[in-house]
Amino acid sequence: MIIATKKQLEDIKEMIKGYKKVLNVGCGGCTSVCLAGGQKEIEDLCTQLTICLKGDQVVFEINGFTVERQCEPHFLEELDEIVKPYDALLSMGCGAGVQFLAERYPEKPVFPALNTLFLGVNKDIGWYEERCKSCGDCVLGMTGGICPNAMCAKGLLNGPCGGPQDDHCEVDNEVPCAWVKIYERLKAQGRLDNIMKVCPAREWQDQVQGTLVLEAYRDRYAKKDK
Amino acid sequence: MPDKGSKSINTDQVKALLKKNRRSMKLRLAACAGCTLCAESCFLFMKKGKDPQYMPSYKVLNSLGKLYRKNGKVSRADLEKMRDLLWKNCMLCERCYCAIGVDLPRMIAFARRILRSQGIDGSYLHSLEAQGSKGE
Amino acid sequence: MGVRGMYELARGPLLWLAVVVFVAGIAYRIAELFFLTKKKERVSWPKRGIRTDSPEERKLRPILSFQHSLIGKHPVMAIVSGVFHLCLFASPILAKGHAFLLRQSWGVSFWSLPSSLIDVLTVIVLLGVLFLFMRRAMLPRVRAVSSLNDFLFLFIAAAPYLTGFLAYHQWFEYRTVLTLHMLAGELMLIAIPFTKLSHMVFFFFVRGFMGSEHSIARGDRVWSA
Amino acid sequence: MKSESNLEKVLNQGIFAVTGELGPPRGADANIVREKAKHLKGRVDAVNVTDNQTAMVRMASWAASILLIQEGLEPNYQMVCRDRNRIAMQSDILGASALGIHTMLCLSGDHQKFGDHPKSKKVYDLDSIQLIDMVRKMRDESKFLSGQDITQAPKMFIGAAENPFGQPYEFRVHRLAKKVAAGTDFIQTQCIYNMERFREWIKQANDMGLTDKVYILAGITPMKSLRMALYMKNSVPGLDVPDWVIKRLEGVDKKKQADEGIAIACEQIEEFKEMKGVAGVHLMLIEWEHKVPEITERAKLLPRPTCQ
Repeated sequence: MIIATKKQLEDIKEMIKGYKKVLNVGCGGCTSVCLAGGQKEIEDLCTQLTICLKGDQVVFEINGFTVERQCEPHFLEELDEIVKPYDALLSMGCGAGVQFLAERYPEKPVFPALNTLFLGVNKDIGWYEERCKSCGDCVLGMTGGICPNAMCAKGLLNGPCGGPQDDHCEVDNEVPCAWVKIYERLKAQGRLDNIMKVCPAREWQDQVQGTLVLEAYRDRYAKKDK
Repeated sequence: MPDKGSKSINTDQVKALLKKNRRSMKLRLAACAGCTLCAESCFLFMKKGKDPQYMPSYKVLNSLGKLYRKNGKVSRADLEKMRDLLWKNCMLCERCYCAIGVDLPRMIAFARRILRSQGIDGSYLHSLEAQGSKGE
Repeated sequence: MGVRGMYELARGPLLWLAVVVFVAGIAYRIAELFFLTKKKERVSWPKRGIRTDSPEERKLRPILSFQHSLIGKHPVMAIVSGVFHLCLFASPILAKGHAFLLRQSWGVSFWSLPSSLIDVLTVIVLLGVLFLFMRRAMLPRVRAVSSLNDFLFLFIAAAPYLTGFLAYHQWFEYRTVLTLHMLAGELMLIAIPFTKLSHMVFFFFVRGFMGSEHSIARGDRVWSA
Repeated sequence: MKSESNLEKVLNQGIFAVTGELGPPRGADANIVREKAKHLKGRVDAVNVTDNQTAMVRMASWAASILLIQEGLEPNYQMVCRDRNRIAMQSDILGASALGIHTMLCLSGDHQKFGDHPKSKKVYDLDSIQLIDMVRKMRDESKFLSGQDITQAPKMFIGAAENPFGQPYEFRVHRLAKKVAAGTDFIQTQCIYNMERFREWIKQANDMGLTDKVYILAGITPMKSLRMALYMKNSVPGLDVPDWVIKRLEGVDKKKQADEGIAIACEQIEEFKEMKGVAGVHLMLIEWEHKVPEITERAKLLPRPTCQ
């Protein structure tokens, strides 16, 4: 799941200052699940901004609307009519959602209310941890299901650096060393051979904007080009 | 393995699954006072014109509740009705609020699991989307 | 068996039965809840990831908490339900008649409120039931999740208070009404642990002990099943 | 000979090698490098020039290396993976070779979090082992990492670091094996204090036949004071300072602690001279360069050979 968290209220205020009528768009997908951009957070932010920005002399109106997912066109369709009277949009989706909104309504300024942090897991209520860098070339099979790219501060592929202290990362003694964990798991599974060979330099897949068209749908979009 | 093509419902399998979490699920079902205070916490309820069919408690009582009430003796048509409640009417964002503390998402997830065991799942939504339906 | 026989039965063995079933039933439910849940493994919170709110956000927090609360979301329902549940507990526990019986039977003295006040509380309970009944009958969304049972439980909850009210005012034949009152109360006590009324136990346990977005207390338990 | 490296010649002749270390300044003053170089000249076979150590911005290590060449010293040009991608690394290696640098050390590098720009973007396009592999490929196959031809291959004597005290212990010798397989010619170890653990590690390396393929230089950093020893013990990641070191420093007067630290280092060097699998020592005296003459003298490492 994509993990995001709300920007500081001051930053959001700064962005939308001067707009009279703002629509705050929530997302029922990942940002709802991580308690950052669901209906409840939409209501909260609307309340906060109304209190902070609305004054005796200042006209300010903000309304909330939560869509199923901001990253799918057919869920945004519903907004087409709704957004019309608004001067600006605030999005409580992840970075992808913000951009998809901005793309759909190019004449409207769209502002992010969240900082998108990482691809992670729900460790416990209100506690999330990164697990994946979406590098496009998964090595988890080799590393016993522990990602050296996401979990090792240096993203090393050939074993730990010189620094693990008490099995923890030299960068942060609260973080377990990914490579100590990889070593221990592979050892327990009898698969240490995996990391005994030199792992060659990776061919990074994430230097340009990622695009994926499935084989089965290729013809469909090829035709459109002509 | 769930057999997608078959029309008959494997009642024994459904019963076995129901039995798995019987105590905690029945306790939750019993605790639900039917107060409907959970309704507004569901954003789908709010945006679908406050249609009761989107109320978290409605979705739970008419899927998992029904399965327990009938002790698993349900028809495929019953399950298909539940399918809409469990997949079309719920995104499983796990944000529903219950005044009494019933954890509704867990119950929906469990009901989904039972339906999946009978080869019924949310994949039909994709074909609805492909046909241009907005999932209304 | 006449009214007198019924009265003796209700006053004696049935009362015992109801109290035992109630206490045992509640104990069973609590035990069950402990059995179905387990203590969360204690893990220290990772300092590195903590998101701190700005002072301005902190200042607005009470307003948001109010907004999230039941009273902010459903003021009428919250107040009615709150007052109703309070009176529901208070009136039987603090009724003078009950205290008298308690002293007479077991020699235990217990606080009590003036009868006229208890009378008011009872009326509030009855009005609350009426409100809940109307809500269940009239509001489509509540009707959508209501069955005959829900109305029945409303009746079970109302009956002891209605009969108590009648008995206190000595309308109708006193001994019959009193007998009915005792039977109704016993029925309710027995019903609480095993029916929808078990939300009494569930509410306190889950909102207090279980960790979730909506837990009232810290919540250091999780469901194990 | 793989390169024109002085260090390679010394090691190939079976002479117990000595390398030193020099940290470039946080400024553009070449004289600082020249001053430090004076202490090292004639006392070591090569001088490691650190690459923005602890992620603090310093004069480029290749530039400081050139200054050392001008002073008649052989630089061991350090390169870390933190700041450069494979394009920059390969171009720097070509440039270094063109300017007469023949020895280099391939490292992962300290994380930028420790330095003065903790929020800079990390690169780590390659890790240290992949870097070794790349330099070897450039030298031996005359090919870039991409597989394309190099017009003139950089002739580098390739070094790497290893920490026998890092976790997981059992993996350390295998990591050494990976570095050897990747093509490293010599290894400089992390500062050694726990001799017991080091003996065990070097025995494993001997048993696996690794010491036949790679020269291992044992890392030495004498303690300047008790405070430094405690700091190294408690706060520096990946260091193993046993209690006996602390005890010995505690046992002497505060003014004599530096002397005692050097005494400990000399005892260690004496042992390394006899230890199978150890080809030399690497003296890491960061900001204590002026003590190099004293230590090399006391440890009877002088004079250094002049190899042709």
